[in-house]
Amino acid sequence: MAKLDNVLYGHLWRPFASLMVIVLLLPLFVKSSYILTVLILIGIYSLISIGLSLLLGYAGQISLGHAAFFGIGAYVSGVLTAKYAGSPWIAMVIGIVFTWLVSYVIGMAILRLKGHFLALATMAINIIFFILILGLDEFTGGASGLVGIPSLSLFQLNLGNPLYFYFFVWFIVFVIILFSMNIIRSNIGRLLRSIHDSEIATETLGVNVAKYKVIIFSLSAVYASLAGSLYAHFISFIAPPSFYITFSILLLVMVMVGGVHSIWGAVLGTAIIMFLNEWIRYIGQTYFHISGQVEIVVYGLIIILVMMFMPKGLVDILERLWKKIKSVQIKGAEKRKMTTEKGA
Amino acid sequence: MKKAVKGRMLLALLIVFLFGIAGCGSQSTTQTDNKGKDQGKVVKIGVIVAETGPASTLGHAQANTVKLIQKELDQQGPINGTKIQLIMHDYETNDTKAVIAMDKLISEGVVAVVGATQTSTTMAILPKAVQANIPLMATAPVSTDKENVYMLAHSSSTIISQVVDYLVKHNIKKVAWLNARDAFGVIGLPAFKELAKQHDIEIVAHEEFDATASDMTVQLTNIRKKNPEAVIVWSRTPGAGIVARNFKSLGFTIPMFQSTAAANKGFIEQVQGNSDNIMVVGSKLSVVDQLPESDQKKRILAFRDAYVKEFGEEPDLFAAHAYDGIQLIIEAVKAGKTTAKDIQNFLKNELKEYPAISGTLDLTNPLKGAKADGLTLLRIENNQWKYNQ
Amino acid sequence: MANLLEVKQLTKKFGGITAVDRIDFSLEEGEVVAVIGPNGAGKTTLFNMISCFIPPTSGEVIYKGERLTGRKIFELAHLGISRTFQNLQIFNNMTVLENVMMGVHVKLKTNVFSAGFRLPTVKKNEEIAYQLALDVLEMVELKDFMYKKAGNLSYGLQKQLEFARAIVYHPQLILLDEPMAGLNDAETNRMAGYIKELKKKGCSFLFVEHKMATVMELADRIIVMDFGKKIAEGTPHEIARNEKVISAYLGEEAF
Amino acid sequence: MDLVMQYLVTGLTVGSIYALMAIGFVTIYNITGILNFAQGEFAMIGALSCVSFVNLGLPMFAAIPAAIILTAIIGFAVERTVIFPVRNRSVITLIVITIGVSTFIKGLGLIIWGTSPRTLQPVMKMGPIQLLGAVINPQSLFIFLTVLLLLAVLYVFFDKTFIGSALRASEKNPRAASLMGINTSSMSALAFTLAAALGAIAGIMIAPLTDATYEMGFLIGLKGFVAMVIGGVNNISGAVVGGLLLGVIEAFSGGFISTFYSDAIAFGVLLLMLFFKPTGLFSKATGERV
Amino acid sequence: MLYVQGLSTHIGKIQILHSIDLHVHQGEIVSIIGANGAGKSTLLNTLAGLYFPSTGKVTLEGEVISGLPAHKVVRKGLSLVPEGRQIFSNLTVKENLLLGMYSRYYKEKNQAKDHIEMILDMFPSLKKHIDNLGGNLSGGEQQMLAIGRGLMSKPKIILLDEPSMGLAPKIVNEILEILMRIKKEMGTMIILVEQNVKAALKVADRVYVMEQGNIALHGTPEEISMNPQVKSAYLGIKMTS
Repeated sequence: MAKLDNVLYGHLWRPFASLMVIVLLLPLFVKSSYILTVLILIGIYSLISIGLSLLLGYAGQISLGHAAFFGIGAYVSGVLTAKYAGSPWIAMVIGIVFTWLVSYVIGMAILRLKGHFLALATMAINIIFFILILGLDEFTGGASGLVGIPSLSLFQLNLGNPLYFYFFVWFIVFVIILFSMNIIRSNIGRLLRSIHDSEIATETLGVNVAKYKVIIFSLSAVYASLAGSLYAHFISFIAPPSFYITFSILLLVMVMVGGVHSIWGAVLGTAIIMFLNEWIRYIGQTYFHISGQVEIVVYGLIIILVMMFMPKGLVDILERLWKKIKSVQIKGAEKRKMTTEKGA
Repeated sequence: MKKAVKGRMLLALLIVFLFGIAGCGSQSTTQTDNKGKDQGKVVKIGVIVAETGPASTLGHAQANTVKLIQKELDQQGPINGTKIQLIMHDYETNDTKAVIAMDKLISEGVVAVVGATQTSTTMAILPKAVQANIPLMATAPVSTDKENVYMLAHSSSTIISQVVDYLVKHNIKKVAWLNARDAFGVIGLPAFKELAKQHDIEIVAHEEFDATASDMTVQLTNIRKKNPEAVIVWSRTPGAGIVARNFKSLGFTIPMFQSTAAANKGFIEQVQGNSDNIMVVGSKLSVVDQLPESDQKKRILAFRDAYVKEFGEEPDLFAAHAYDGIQLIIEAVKAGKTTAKDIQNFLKNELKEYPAISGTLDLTNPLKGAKADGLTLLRIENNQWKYNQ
Repeated sequence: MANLLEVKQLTKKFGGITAVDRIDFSLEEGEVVAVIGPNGAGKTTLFNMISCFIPPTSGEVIYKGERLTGRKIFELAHLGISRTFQNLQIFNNMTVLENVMMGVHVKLKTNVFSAGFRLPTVKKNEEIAYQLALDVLEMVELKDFMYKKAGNLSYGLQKQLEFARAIVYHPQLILLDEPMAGLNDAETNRMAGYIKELKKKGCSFLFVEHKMATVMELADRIIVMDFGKKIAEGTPHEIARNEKVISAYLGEEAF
Repeated sequence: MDLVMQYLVTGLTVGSIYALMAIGFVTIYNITGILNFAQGEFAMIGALSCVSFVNLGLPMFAAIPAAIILTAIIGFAVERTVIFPVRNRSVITLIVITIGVSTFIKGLGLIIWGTSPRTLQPVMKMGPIQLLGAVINPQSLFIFLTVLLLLAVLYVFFDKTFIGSALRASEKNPRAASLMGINTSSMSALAFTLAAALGAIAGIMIAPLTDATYEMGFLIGLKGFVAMVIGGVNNISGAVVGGLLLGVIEAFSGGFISTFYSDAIAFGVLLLMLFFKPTGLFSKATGERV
Repeated sequence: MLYVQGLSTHIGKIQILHSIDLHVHQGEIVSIIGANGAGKSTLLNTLAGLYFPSTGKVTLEGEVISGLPAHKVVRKGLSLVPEGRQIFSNLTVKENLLLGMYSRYYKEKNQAKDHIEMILDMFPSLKKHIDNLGGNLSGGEQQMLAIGRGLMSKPKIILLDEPSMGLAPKIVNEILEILMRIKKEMGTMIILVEQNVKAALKVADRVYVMEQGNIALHGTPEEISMNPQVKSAYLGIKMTS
């Protein structure tokens, strides 16, 4: 039956294993704690973008409000640990459950909307959340932020150490990828894709489309919440601006640039955008002695170009390139075979 | 054809990406190589400011200051054979980016970090500085007990005491408080509440506004209901200026006090012709020409003139904080201290007190912030700052 | 035989226009009923009301003694009713096999969590879906194409695929909206063959069609509509001789 | 009573800003079916370029049209180079691409004008006006009048001119419009040009009140968007009423509930609106007319 | 003269039209009949420039019009009255008519009024609705408006796609009479696509029968109506039974 899976969906383990190898080997080459921080953030953000990829690429629903769910996770974790000295792990679970409930209720209400209006509604939710964390300053520290969030520790292992935390975060990313892949590689994933192709036909086949949209919406919200908790414990300080619409937009861009129809695309997009940010900054500073300003222009330009010329994202092109290389290899091998045969 | 284009595009992107990783990773090494060859020892000082984003109204001048000092340093040549290099990062008013920048600075081996523009960001990067045990020269008011933090800004109570002094002197007892709902806006009120209690001043109204809002008439109307004798506003520009204009157009005649975040040229431009009752807690920097002759005046004048010459605009208090922070480290280097630990020892145990642009700094008690001697209440006359004393 | 489907006084008004006007008819178990009429006669509107796509202005639809009107679209499949579309609604970006496997949804019990954790039930469900799909693909002669993307098939094959997807879970009543439209003679005959085969197995059909030859060949009973009203009902033989029907199709003998 | 009056005046003032923005949104949405997230950026360009023109020594009456024309040209260029080639893609792609345009323009604004807020002197230099105990800023009055004037101009343009009816025809039924000989693709360019000009007017009008910065586009764009949804997405006068209503809701909730949560309340109203009447308050009342 | 030579059209990957040849002479009404899905509408849409032909050539009075986009085809003198009328429901009757002469509006602004008068004379039932919204008209009136709008561009040839669809016989009759008048008074060539076979045969000078994207038969109405194949195919009646 595993064969059936491969026939239906292609191989899972090959890309999975390659990513795993990359993640395991990277620390050998990365000596600076700065790159490590970037890699950790890529892991954390990947969690959200994987959820968004499920929501956007598979269920076809847009969200410009996931920074809010990211924030709920971060603040539940932050407040419970920093103000009430609760256990970080329990806080994380509370955050997840709370996010699930909130997003389920919100999802039921807003997922009836489509396209632009869904985008607007999710933005509104993000703004309301933002104002609430500013307003509930007794708990959240308001605009001055919440300080003193402890770092995690796991069985005596201090995850405050960036290297340990790096492995921990990426371990979670792999678990989430596996979980999401399992969903995609089942009839649930199939029905999500079918919603994308024809919502009305899916409905006539007996699928309660609305229900599945809401479930995927809250699942992606839960991923975001988990990411938020990890973020809070990693940075140890949280303030409202990190959870504003601008971050939601950034997440959307990551997913779209990477390739919205693939979970690998989400991870790839997250990594590319994060490094792109650093790279533009580096080039700007080193060669042109400018900072900040250029970044945003280049950034906008890249969004436009990718959307215009590579609407399926980078992962699509990588896949095609891979196929090309493979076909060339096969041809090459055949040629070699032929020449050796001739030689013999 | 189309495929070929896409393939090439992808190739370009891949190269870009690889260069990216390489670039980010190797920055420190290449730079040390370049500079190391001809100048011997290099000391790096990190600076984290908000050159762009909403807090750029404050961070912009700080970034300029860094550029100015670097230029001066390059002209001067090495100090005691040591070359000082300033590495500045723009965190775009984004705390996460500031943390990344902090990590980057630490991995590049800076001996101290100056920043960040905002209080909340400073709190975000503070744990990293503590962990790496390098001095953090905080240019925004922070409250912490960590000992390698040096607060260069005035604490909120130092600033607000300027206003309270005035209130006491003029026997004003009922005050309305208005602040922006951002990290800068919210830190003033707790300090004021404490001082107000001591001096029997009643806070009759408290309103807040969104930092990016375009109209504060509603808040001011709410305040008017309570008949205060003065209004204190704690906000950055442009919010600060919009409040002032709404204040004038609503016909208020009571005095309005604004914070140090309004003590800049942008604010004056905003309130042109609407500045009758406005007083701003500002640096003596803004009115240095009107000051009586003193060492302080000379110091401030030197900084201001250099800044004006370079950028054609006036520096503000936030620029001064950044300037002070970097100068302190330069002082330490001048004394031959080139490691983070030595610098801290030097500051606390040898320098002890330092006459900075923004006010005297007591380095044995570095969390107190600059003293009030650099501050004054300013008025605006003919679109110019006017020294009040 | 019992009535499987009953349509009672079904009416739909759009603005001032009555698209469907008090239609009554019933469909017995195992029966094939065709709805015909000139363009704009209200056939599609009637069809959409029966399949719960649009609510009727008045009247109701009864299925197995239960009221169908007012139900959600997805509930119909669970009751054993499936439908196809006049303008194809296949999943273009999925393979033929996946398209058909989608049709098995009502028989599966996988939820997001069992799928995520890959519990044994998921595997079992996939096998069920795969087997059912394979059977149907064999029947409609699409097995050779099962790993092809549905969007790349020819129109005729896509029609067959949509039909396969609608019948894969063994529904009792199948609603077909112009199943032969755009098909050539050979394809039409093939499709008619499938319908006959399923009828033998006890499936009931209600379909809208323009190709008279097919209708005459397949239908047990024909309902003729014009201007939203039912103008005739009867066996193909009766309908072919009905003066009203002939004039509706030819245009009134008014000039 | 004074209080109520003052809140009302403030609400209408702020609301007319939102209304100005909403008009631009509606224009593009109706003709091209795209919600242009870069609309706020047009306002930014309008305002800041106007400031620059004034600083270059141009008198106000010349600087304003110059800024509007410049912005309109940019709007046209954006439509031709970016929007037109992708017009048939999915809504999500269009959303992201207009976000990209918005980011790009914002970045250009940052490079050209820097970060500090720029002030534009009001056209009418006079003191505040007292009315029934409320204080009205003359610029607000000016904005209000501009909105009314624009409403009238756009009404005439869309309903009384030939090109206006061609625009409405291509909006309703592009296929049939092309059968009439209407080049529907040039209508889309016209819509963007027009909307950019409207955005520029909005920016120039509000700059004397709020000061112009490169970041000003986002929030007022968002509010204009909300106003449009409240008023009805396919009708300009509805959008104007929506804008005014939004302003008044904000002002009164700020005055009587909490200034802190007034934004949250405004967006809450938006959500309720979307749940219960996603077509907007006034879309039915005035039929399908633009 | 309209000449169509070897016209083929694909929609997506599916070939709908297979090398169609047909022609229309000056002052002629040509009817095209055929079953649903035979490709009649696709043919008209291709002629009007809504679809681009994959092969073949269309010339109108010597000028090549195939391959031009719809808005340019109109300028060459070919006007299509699309299936389902497609009037602008949010515009008034007058605006609808005016848009019909969009392609020549700026050149002939002064004559617009006369032109509208002329059309209204032909469709008197539109006169009283001149300032009403198109969407508020009855089906028959909408069809009249659509035809009137199509005539506003003074076309050399006008194409009508199922004008009788969903209309009562009396109205269908009226429309057919108007077509005869157009032919007589304006000399416009007409291509009429119809499901209503009798109506189509009634007014036509010549008839083409389409089947699965091909021209199956071609002849005078008399010849066509006598053809037993046609009877069985379009009336669904096997003559033997």
